[in-house]
Amino acid sequence: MSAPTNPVTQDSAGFVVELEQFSGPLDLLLHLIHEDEVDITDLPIAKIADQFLAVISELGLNQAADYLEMAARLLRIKAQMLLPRRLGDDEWEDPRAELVRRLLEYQQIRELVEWLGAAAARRAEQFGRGFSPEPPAAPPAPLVIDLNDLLAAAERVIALIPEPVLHRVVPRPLDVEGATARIQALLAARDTFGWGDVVGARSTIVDVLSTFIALLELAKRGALHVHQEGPFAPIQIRRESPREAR
Amino acid sequence: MNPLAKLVEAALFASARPLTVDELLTLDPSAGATAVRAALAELRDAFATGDHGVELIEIAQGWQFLTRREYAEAIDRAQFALRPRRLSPAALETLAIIAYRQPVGRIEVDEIRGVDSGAVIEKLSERGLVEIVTRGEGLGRPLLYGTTPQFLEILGLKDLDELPRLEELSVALRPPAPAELE
Amino acid sequence: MNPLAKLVEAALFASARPLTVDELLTLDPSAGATAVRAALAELRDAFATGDHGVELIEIAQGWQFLTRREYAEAIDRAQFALRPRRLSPAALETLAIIAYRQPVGRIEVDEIRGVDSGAVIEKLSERGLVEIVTRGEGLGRPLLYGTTPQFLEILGLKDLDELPRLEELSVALRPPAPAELE
Repeated sequence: MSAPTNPVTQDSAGFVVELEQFSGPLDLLLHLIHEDEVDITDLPIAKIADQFLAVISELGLNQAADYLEMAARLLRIKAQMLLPRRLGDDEWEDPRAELVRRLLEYQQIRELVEWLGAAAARRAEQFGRGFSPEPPAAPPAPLVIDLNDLLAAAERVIALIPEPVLHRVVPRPLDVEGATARIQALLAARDTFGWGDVVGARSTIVDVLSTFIALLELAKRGALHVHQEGPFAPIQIRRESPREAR
Repeated sequence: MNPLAKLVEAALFASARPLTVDELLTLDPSAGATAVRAALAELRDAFATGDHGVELIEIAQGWQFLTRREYAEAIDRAQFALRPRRLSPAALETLAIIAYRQPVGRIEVDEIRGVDSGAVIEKLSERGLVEIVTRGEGLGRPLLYGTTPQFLEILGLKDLDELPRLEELSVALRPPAPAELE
Repeated sequence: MNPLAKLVEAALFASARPLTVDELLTLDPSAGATAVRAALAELRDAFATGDHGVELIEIAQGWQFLTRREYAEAIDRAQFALRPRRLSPAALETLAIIAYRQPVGRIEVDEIRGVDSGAVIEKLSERGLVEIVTRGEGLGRPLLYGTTPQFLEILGLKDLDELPRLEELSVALRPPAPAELE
């Protein structure tokens, strides 16, 4: 079955419902087992594995890691069951044993869930006192700090930090020499050029700083003339001619 | 009604949650636990005659006045009070595991449920139904969770002993039993 | 008590605010205003005998059960005894930062929280939870804060090593490597 092309189709609405229908791969497996009325302890693994794969692909659950992992496990067990074994082999361990144990355990949990759900529903038939008087103001009670609260606060705080590192100063030396060489090459080729010609389109802050310092240094030495029409206007660099002899 | 019973009645009416005998003892420093228990019994009987709309019940290791069941629908319909939000199956599963295995770590819950339960545990913790109770031994000393009095409260249980025993369930499997299937 | 009075008792108990006769009428569509008023009168009388810790009071906006005045003081006192004082979220956050990064300066705390933490640190210091432990290197040699023994005592921890490690927190965190704590 192909995935729905449009996410807002009936298919996807159904998908959400189905997703909520099972609380996990074990729940889905139990559902299949009960539907087929097969014995958990003697699980017809080949049949169940095929059904499991069919259902998760149908529901689009084959995108969910937990379901995929279970699918892989089922296929592995299925393969192991096909391996020949000698009759009366005491060493043979049923490859289904671990899965069966988990299923039984999970089935027990489901039974408890029903019990808990019923208890909660029954309790919900009774209402407690709705009105709570204003808590009395004043005298300080002993201070209580709950470890959970402190941890929650730590989590909130850490969530605020994009990187937990505060100020990590990374030594990234400016490459003034390289920039100077670049400018000198340009000076040799052209009489004038712009700022953009020196730093290029994708310049880092380090490139910009290096180039700027190199420009200032060269201007000071009288190798070039830096000119800007106005604030924020493009910087024009002109070769200083005639060259000064030093 | 004896004076202590009236004071206890007032205190229980003033509280939105169950109060334990220990908490009620702070009302009157001169009263002992026996007197408080007698007052609670007197109150319970006074409201138990079926001649009241509320009753005094023992819940979450304490005592609380609650409206009688038969009035739930009318109060709900008139919207004078809200019913608690129902818990999702995933939340109930996680609660069941934590209730029976406590103190229990997240990894164990994940393993039993077959899915990541971190978000569910966090929700349950926010709702005050589970809390970190201690830390486990071993690698990383994991945080271990247990249920709170509020868990008992939303289920209407006196204490954890009122949960069904595992051997009473139709699927008989005692907690960690990896050896049993062999 | 007549059945309507019991229903009204339950509704008034469960409601967070006083209810008017009109509102109470929605409880039972078959009952009229006269019947509701009679039920209220019956209830008021039943609780007015002085044999109860609560009474039914008519106030501007309707009817409400309130605890009798003479018990107010005892209940307030008990609430003091029960109600633990808690730290505000801001204080907890600041405390968490100081606990995990100590010794740490105010500027660092400000930067992590994104707000000025001076007042909060001062409060925590007044409460004896944090204290100046040393001075930092560098510009102005800033005061560095750490937690006090009282902080451990309130949390019930033997020492700071018992604080849960950050990687155990449920949210996926990128805990600072030890070298970055400086």
